[in-house]
Amino acid sequence: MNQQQQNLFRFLVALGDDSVVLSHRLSEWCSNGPYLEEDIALGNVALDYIGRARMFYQYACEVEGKGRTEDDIAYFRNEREYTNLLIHELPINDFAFTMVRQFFVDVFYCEYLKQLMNSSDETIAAIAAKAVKESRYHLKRSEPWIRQLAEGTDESLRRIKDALLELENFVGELFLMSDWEQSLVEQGIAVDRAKLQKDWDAYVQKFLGESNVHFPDSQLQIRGGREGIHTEHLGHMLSEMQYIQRTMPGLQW
Amino acid sequence: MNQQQQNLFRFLVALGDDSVVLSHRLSEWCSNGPYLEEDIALGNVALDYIGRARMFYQYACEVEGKGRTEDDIAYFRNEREYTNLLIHELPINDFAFTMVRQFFVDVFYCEYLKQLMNSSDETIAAIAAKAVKESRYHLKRSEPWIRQLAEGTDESLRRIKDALLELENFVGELFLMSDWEQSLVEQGIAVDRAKLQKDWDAYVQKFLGESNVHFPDSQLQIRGGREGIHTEHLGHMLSEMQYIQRTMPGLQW
Amino acid sequence: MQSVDSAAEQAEFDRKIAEEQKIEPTDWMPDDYRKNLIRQMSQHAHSEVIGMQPEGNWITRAPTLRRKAVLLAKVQDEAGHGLYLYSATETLGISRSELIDALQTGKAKYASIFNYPTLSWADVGAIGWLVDGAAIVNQISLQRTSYGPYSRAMIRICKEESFHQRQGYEIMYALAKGTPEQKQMAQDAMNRFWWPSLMMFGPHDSESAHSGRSMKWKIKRQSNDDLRQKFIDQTVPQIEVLGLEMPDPEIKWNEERGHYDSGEINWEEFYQVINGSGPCNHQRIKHHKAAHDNGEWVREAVRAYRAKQNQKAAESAA
Amino acid sequence: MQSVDSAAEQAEFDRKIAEEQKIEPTDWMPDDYRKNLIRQMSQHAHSEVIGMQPEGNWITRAPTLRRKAVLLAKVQDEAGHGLYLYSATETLGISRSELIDALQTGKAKYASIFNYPTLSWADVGAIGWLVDGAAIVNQISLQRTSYGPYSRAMIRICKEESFHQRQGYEIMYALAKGTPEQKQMAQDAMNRFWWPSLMMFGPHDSESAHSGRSMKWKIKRQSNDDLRQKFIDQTVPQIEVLGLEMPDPEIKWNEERGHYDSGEINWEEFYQVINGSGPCNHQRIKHHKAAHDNGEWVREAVRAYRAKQNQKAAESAA
Repeated sequence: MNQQQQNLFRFLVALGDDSVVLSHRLSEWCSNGPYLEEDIALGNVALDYIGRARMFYQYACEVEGKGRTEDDIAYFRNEREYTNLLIHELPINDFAFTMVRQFFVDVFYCEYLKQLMNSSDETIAAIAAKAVKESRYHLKRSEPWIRQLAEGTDESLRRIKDALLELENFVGELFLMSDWEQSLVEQGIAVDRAKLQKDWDAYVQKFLGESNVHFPDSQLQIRGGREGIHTEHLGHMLSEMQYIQRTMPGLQW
Repeated sequence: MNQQQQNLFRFLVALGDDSVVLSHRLSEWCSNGPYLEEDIALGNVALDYIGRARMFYQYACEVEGKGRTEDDIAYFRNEREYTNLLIHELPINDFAFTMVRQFFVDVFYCEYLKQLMNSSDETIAAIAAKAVKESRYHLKRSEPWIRQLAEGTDESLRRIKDALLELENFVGELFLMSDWEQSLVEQGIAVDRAKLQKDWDAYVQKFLGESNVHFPDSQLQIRGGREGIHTEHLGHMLSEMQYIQRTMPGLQW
Repeated sequence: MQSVDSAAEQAEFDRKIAEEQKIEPTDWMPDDYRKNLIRQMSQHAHSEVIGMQPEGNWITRAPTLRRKAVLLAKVQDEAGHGLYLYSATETLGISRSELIDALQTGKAKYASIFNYPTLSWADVGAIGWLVDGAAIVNQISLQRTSYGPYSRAMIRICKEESFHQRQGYEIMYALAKGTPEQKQMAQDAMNRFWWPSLMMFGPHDSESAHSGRSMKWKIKRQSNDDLRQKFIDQTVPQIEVLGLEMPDPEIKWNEERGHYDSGEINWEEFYQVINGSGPCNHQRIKHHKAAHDNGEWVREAVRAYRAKQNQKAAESAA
Repeated sequence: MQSVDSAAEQAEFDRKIAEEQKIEPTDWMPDDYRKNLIRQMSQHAHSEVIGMQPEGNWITRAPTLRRKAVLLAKVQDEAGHGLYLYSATETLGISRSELIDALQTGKAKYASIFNYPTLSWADVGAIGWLVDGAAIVNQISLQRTSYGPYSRAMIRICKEESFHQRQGYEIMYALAKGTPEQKQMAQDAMNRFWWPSLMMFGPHDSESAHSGRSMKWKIKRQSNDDLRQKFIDQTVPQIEVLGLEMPDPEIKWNEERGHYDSGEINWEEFYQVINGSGPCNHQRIKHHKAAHDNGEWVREAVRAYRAKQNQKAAESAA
């Protein structure tokens, strides 16, 4: 791979990692939701993200051209090699946390993927076109939940506020550009995340403000996901997720 | 190995499994206890059980004579190959559950190991002699805890009762003899677990009764550990415990 | 007057049953028919819901992304079946929260097979193949059940279940044709789930407490033993295709009967597990309760939010 | 009168300090001396306790039984140091629950290095080797601190810490001499923990807020920069033995100074992490609070039990 291909590969794996890690967290709600209906709904979101991960990884493997598969990428890298942004890997915590995180990434992806549809790379544009529809649908679910919990009981409001506090430091990384991502932006392949931040802040603050909940401007505080510097949660997730493949590598399942 | 050696090997691995699995659970309390003093105390119990596991496994490897090590036994068998009795693998739950389980196994091991000191196998007798002292010490810690929690607040009593309910079906397996263990008893190597049950029941009931807590006669209800039929909890424990070895097998650490 | 009406209604009900017409929620029905249906349908619904746990246990450890997606989708379908069956049961005049309460307090049962643990990835295959397979045999028969909403639920559910069964078999096939270690996993899983699958059809016809009346009312359409035989007959050739050893050494084709003969079920185990001594009975209900309790604040918040919205609407209307 | 007394006491205190005598709990001491000690000693205690988390994170994943036992024992020792230092701090007239409250509300600090995550098994080695190594350099110096209980705590703790440091180095050595992948783990862990270890000695002497007074009172005995240099000088040859690349390309022996030169620390990061923006600040305190809150019912039960026992004793005495 030349430098450009390497950057593209890195980009695709990173987006795949974001998706696979979030899908894993969402799947942990299975049989644990507050309503049976929510088990199904969160499962649907998880399935959408697994689908994204597979598309990004498959294309990454194609770009790499070494015959690796999506599962090689997902199951045979350790936490220092995973490059997801940290917000995706945080434990599911309570339902409020899961929904606030989802609301945050839904707002982000609705705009990010919309712009990514203009990628000069047709495969990426096609993935984005499929995924943006999913994220719009996700947002239509996460917003009413935030509203109901923020304006429900004292306890639900407290939990929303705890979730905001917990997530505050992890939002900024969504908008952090690295050199290699910047060079993909210049080639018309990727999207400049940094430019999305202002609108994201405005949207989120307006929405939360309508329920009288305050959220400060997103600031970049905790970073490292793209360089494989994670929270301590990811390693535990991977030890479970990868156990079978690590135990019996190279087989058909 | 002839049949007798096979039985002996199986016996040693089973006792090692009991110890390694319980030690793992106890170690999960590290930095999570109700007092810093308890973190230390539970860590001590965990260390004693790791020590037992290592002694049993090491001797098992010697008996097997294939050059395997304690870590080969601990890190390269899956949940169907682990043969610990199920009571040892149950999640730590709350502090009441952990202490009731500990009290139950402490009472059991104090008698079991005392008798195992008479094993015709000198190595086993020596391990038992060391371990029984530890268990007596453990019991001196677990008993006052049961007393304090049972006679503390309504909440602590409720938690003790929940723990008893949770453990009720797992106690009987401690006293379950298999054919191969029976044949080791006949050779003077092992101890007849079944014969310990009556005294165990009497001791536990008397002790709990002094705090006005009722516990029914231990019945054999859930069984399977010695045949590798476990609760669903063990697999998750092993995926974490074995992750490094499964990922990078055969190395020095 | 009442008894004349009642006699007429009973006659009308009997006529419908005799003529294979469906009974609908608004129709008159005997009390015991209603109770029997509630028992059977809610048990069916609870089985779907509790069944999410043993398979859900492997979602986070599925060996490939594709398998993970398929498994997650399957468990979701079960949740969907649960919902659908709860709704169908509610047409009989009982609420979902009453049904859930009956489950959690042990008054209502669920399929005993979910009290066995899933101990390897192959168990996911075995459940899809054998447990869903046994369920389908039962459910196909229930498509002709006399209560309309239940019958329609069965028709809808059967389609998805056959899909699940194929996926389960596909997992078993991949393992059975894989390495010796994988094949061993498949064999072990089948061995463990075989007998509990046979037990899913319930006691022998001679021992079955509810069967006679249920057959009369056409709630049940075929006997436990007939359905069990059907399942064995369709499954044994599949075992042969997998190339696994038979889980029961007595399985043997009986030319004369035109069926497979097989060994006797360990009914003692069956009743033990039904009565609460299965390896996971306690865990399953505890898990269900914990999830339900942890969600209470969410449901409370939703109620509070709706009440506030209603109040606002009322105020602005006034 | 008070001021006469006070002046005499101050003179006596100053004499002791000048003559290298220890100040003991019952001795008179200036308020600021006491406050300064409470700040420093409790920070030290909290560091031991919070330090249990990053290493504890690998107990359940340690690669061998021996390593697991050694790591568990080490983390226990840290808990023990925490206890010992809390007791020593309590001699200054503050309670353990006040100290814990100050930690949880962010009023008291702990070593900033524990706000970095442990991301591989090698990190356990790096922490033992570098973090405990840096701590020892500091603690050896503090063995001569002017407050008696603190000095004695340091003497006791230093012994165990050197043991831990050797164990950490042993882990690093096994990795550095292992496969390329293992060596890479070791290199990566050292690279990540090197700079935070240097930061452990605090700001440059010219920037250090509390240093001047602490030195005057002989609470501190050597300056931040001197201790840091000592740590670098002893550690660089150990890196060479491991055969790893230097974590700082500017490290170079300076013949003239008789010390290693090294690059400048990123102080911006230092202050960011101290002020709460490290990767794990929030997690560490959250974990501590959660464990503390989860244990509240236990402590309550103990109090209730003791009260009942006391009452019984009183009744039987009456």
